[in-house]
Amino acid sequence: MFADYTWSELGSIFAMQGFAGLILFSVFVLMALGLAIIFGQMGVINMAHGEFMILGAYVTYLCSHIVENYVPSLFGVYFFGAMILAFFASAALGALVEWALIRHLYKRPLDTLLATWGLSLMLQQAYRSIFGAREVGVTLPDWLLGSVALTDTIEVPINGLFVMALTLVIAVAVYFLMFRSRMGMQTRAVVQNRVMAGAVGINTERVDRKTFALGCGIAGIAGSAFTMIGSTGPTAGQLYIVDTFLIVVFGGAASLLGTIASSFAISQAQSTMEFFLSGSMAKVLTLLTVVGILMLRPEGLFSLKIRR
Amino acid sequence: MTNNGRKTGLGSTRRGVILGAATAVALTAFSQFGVGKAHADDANTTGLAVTADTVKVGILHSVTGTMAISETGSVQAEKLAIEQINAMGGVLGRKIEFVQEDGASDWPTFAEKAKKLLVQDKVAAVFGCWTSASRKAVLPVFEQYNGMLYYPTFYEGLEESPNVIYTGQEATQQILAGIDWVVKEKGAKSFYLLGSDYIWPRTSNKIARKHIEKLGLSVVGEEYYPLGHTQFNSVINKIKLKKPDVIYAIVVGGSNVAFYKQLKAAGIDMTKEKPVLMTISVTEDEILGIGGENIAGAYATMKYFQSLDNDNNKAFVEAFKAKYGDEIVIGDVTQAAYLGPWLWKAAVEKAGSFDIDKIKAASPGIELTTAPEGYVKIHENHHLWSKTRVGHAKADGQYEVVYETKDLMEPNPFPEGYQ
Amino acid sequence: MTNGKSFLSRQDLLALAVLAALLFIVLPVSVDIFRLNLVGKYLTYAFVAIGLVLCWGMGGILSLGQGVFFGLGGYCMAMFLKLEASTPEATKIQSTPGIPDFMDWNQLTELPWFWEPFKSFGFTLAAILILPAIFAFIVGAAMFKRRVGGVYFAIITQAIAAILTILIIGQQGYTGGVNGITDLRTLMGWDIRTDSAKYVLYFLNGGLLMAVLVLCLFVLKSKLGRLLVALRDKEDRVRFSGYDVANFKIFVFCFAAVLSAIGGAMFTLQVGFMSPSFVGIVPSIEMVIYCAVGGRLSIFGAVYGTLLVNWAKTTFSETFPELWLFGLGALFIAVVLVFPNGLAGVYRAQVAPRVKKWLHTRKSGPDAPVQDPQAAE
Amino acid sequence: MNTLANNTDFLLSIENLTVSFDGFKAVNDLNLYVDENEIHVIIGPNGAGKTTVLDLICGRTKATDGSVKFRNRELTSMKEHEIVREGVGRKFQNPSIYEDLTVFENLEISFPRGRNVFGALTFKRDEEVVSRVREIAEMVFLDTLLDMQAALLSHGQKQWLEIGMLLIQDPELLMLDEPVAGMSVSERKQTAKLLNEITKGRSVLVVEHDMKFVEDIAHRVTVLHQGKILSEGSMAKVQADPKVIDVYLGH
Repeated sequence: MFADYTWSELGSIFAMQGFAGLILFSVFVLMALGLAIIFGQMGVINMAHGEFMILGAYVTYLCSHIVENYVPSLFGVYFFGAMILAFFASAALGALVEWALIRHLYKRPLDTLLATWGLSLMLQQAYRSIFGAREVGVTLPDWLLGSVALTDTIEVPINGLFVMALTLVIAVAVYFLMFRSRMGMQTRAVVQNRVMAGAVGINTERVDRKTFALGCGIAGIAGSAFTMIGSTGPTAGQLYIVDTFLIVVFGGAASLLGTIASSFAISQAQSTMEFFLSGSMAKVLTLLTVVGILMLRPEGLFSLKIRR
Repeated sequence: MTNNGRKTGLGSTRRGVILGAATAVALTAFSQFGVGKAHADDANTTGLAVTADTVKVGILHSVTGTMAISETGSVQAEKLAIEQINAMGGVLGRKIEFVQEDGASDWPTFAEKAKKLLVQDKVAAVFGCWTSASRKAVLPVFEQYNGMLYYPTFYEGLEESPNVIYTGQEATQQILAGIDWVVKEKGAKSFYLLGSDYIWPRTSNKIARKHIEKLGLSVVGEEYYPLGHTQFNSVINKIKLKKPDVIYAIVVGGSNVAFYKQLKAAGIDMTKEKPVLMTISVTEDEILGIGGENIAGAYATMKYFQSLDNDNNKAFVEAFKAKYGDEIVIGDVTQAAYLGPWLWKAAVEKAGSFDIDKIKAASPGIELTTAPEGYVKIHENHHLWSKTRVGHAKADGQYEVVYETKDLMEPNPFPEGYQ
Repeated sequence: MTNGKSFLSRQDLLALAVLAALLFIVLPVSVDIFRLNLVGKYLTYAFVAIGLVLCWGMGGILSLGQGVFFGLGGYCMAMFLKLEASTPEATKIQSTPGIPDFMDWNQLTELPWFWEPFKSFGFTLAAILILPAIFAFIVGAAMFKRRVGGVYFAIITQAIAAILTILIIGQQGYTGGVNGITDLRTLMGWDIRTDSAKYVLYFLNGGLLMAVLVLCLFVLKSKLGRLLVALRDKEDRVRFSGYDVANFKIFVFCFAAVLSAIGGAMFTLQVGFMSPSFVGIVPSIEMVIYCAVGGRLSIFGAVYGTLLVNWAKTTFSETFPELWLFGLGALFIAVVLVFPNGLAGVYRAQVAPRVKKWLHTRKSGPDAPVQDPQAAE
Repeated sequence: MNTLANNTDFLLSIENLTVSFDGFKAVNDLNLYVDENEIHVIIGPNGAGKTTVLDLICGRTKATDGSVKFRNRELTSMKEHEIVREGVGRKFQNPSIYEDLTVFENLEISFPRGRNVFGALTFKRDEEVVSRVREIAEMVFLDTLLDMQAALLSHGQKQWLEIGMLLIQDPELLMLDEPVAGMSVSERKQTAKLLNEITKGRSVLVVEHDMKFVEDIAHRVTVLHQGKILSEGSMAKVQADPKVIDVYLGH
């Protein structure tokens, strides 16, 4: 397949393919981080995760509309504001859902799956009723479109770089929140021993709500960012759900680092296979490999040996 | 559908509706005064829901589920056509009443609802379905209960049923002229075929490949991605590696949006001379989701564009916007759906009857001079003769028509040499 | 349930009689063949829901991939029917007559090897029962021997459903792709599209369902049934009572898979086609909800739950398509939050005490009562 | 290996047993022997590794190193149910019974017959089963409660039921993790009596905190501290051991 190309051409293609893999990696991390917190840390199987992402996307869409029509001068930078709004919108909805639904179900993880699936159906219909069944187009500022030419032959999409940067920022922020802040400490305390955490004066209900909201908020940011590369429609959230769960499970549900590692492994596998095989088969093979490895090593890539 | 089904379908009797016939006749026998009105019992010998003043038809599309996005336009067009026909005095002096059912993007539901429309509502015709899968699911129902389906979507062909009028183009009509055009006008030598992974893109690309190879040109890549796939960076790199003259893309649904956004972001500039992006799956409807700026410069081949410059179309667009708002856009399928009720009306009037078998017999040869796309005619094989056009996407979400075939393209659902 | 007596208690017999009366007398008399065919279609989902009661309700193993087995059964049956419909005479306009039409469109010039055996009806019937069992055994053995359970199992089975859907759609030359295998006509020369055939199939389906219910009652009333309950509660205790826990889980998962496959095969026969849209994630989760609505611990509840949800779906989606999804979503949430035991729970709390009283006052035996209790266990 | 390695006099011999969790050695190079018909009690402060030792014997935790031999058969490579079938029964710290089943069914499930899938399907509740269940129920003071749902039992009764579920398997080695935790004084006495009774013909390995109770039942006591044996011998001997006093009373 490469016989007709010069080394420099091949070099640049592989460089670009490397970038494609990295972009996919960033997309996966963005998708999965929120769920890693909600599912991995709290044990809630949030099937509505995709719908929280799409909420972020719709918020971005609304922002783009409003800014375009009323304050066009700010159009170049609205995206940052939209992402922050998306975070808070999804987080607020998350907190509401936690209060109304999830907090009753912490002891029945499989039931959270059913309840959140129901929630996802309702959210989809809500989006359809509010925004219409058609996909909406989010207008982006020009500087986000197009690509940077690194050399004559290597071009890197700007939105890809943006997603990569965003992922880095969010991953670092999550690290500090979960491992270097009081809130993170409380969260981990509640996760490990709810009763004890309550006994030492942690308001476990508030911690639960905040943690769930944080996970949803990150989903919102992810959704906002994905308006750059994907579609925004009532059912678009469904596209992400299987991949996202597999990433988190593959990484070892309880480990945030595992989620990042598994994002990396799966994204590289998928992007390499996509390059050498046809699209559908690449997807099937990637999923099969992941499922196969999970069958052999159910605890995922990263797991703690715990004394029972 | 196999050939056998077609043959037997023609002769089959209307099982399950005979009972209703007597009632319908009795009901209508009392009211036969209108001058020039065909007698109800003449016009309808098979117990359809036809009275002296009304005739019932069905609309069967997905209003909910993933396909609702695509099918909304068709429902709107069909309702508009019915409204206009009624305003003109109806069909054989009868006002059209419609029963709308939701296929809910679920194929057995389509079959179930089709059966309900035929058996319970006894509709005289059904305008509906969008995906091939839903059509395949309802087809046996229409053949068994001898109903009439007007199907609006451009599709892969390989089917021909006496109970269906295909108002959209089949694959060869849509594809061949476009490829000829891009070869002639853009000097294209090499093609990269890409599609969502299901029957329509695969069959269409197969036809495209055969045609390209017949012309002595080369296909440098062919790939399919699962429906709903959103990551196209790898295939875009492959395209860059192969440097085709034409990217021939039949990506649908949510994948569409992702594909064009990522294509643009990867620095493939469709407004430049090469590569040319040619698609048969992006109508004005889809551009709404993709964003005009992301697809500007691409070429689409289909039979209808909203911007088509003729009086029929101007009136159609105006009426459509008057009914559904200025923001609305009209795509190829929407226009084809609009033809359905008109073609049915013409067939009924030609047959002088609502009888399904008479309509089937009368349909071939029916012409429509008032179609927004221009003149169309029903072929022996129940598809439409129609022109194929090439549109050039603009940033405002509309296509500029840059080419149209001189003659009507003959529908050829079982193309020799392309299978 | 004790030694010597039948494993069917009076309660069970009553529940069976009520269901039989509903399926074989009330419904056929009161609705036309069109609606009856719909009921038949819904009942095929009930096979899956019953399997889920055993697997999930009793055994605590939630599979989100039951659509896979439903699809396997359905596709096996569809392959047989399609081959029968694709006689050389019926397909003589094809480039290769005698193979299914979609293969011809995909340039296949001969029947793929794995289609060959499906020319035999005996093989097809065996395949419907054995293929899903083998597949479930492989998945189950891999997971349960390594003690993958609960959430992980749910997610992995879901991924399997996704993989299989992509595969079926992608391999359209061999599977019919997204359109599925359509236009099925006859079963051993018997036209399955006629109204009379639909009646026969409906009763066959109902009869199979009753047989499956009796079989399930047998399993549940055996020590294995009690073991499943024990397993769900204290898996370690069962293990430390000398049982190889994985084997029991594998068994019940395979059993549920076979039930689903029977449902799938009956679906194909009654609906006349099979497509990947019954294999994927969404149908699989919907089947779980049928089971949950019926009450995850009651096999009769599963049947009524399936009928109720589908009836509601058909009725409400006709009149309020917009509201329907809200309603379905709310139903999921309500079942989890308010009625974790579903219809069966409501029945047990409200109706069962009265029925018990009635049974005690009337020693004459379990005649089918005229009223239609929501669920029974 | 020392000379004890092939000693067949002991029912259970644990040698050089080590397990580490991410570097932390919960049990460190442990040697422990249980005689036939002996009630052997393991005591020690929290985190000494007592429960872990039981876990290692019954296969719930896999050893990093060392051996556990039961009647000279190596247990470390066996699966849990195989170990049980060898004749080792284990009671958990919190009563582990099937709450949704009746007392009778709880005992019946533990009856050692029909332990594979087919056997369970064809299992018949015959005379032998019923009489054995009644016999055991009487032993653990539950003979009047056979039809009660297990969830409704008192805490002490649940502990007894679990002991009964082990007894019906007739194990040669019975391991009990804090059998009297949460019991009333009278229940404790009954339990002590029960243990003395059931030890006829079998050995019992007990983990316990309650010193009074240990004194009542123990033939031999092992004091565990930080995964190692601190002291071993009769109750009186270990109570007098200054190392033990230091661990329990010091800082």
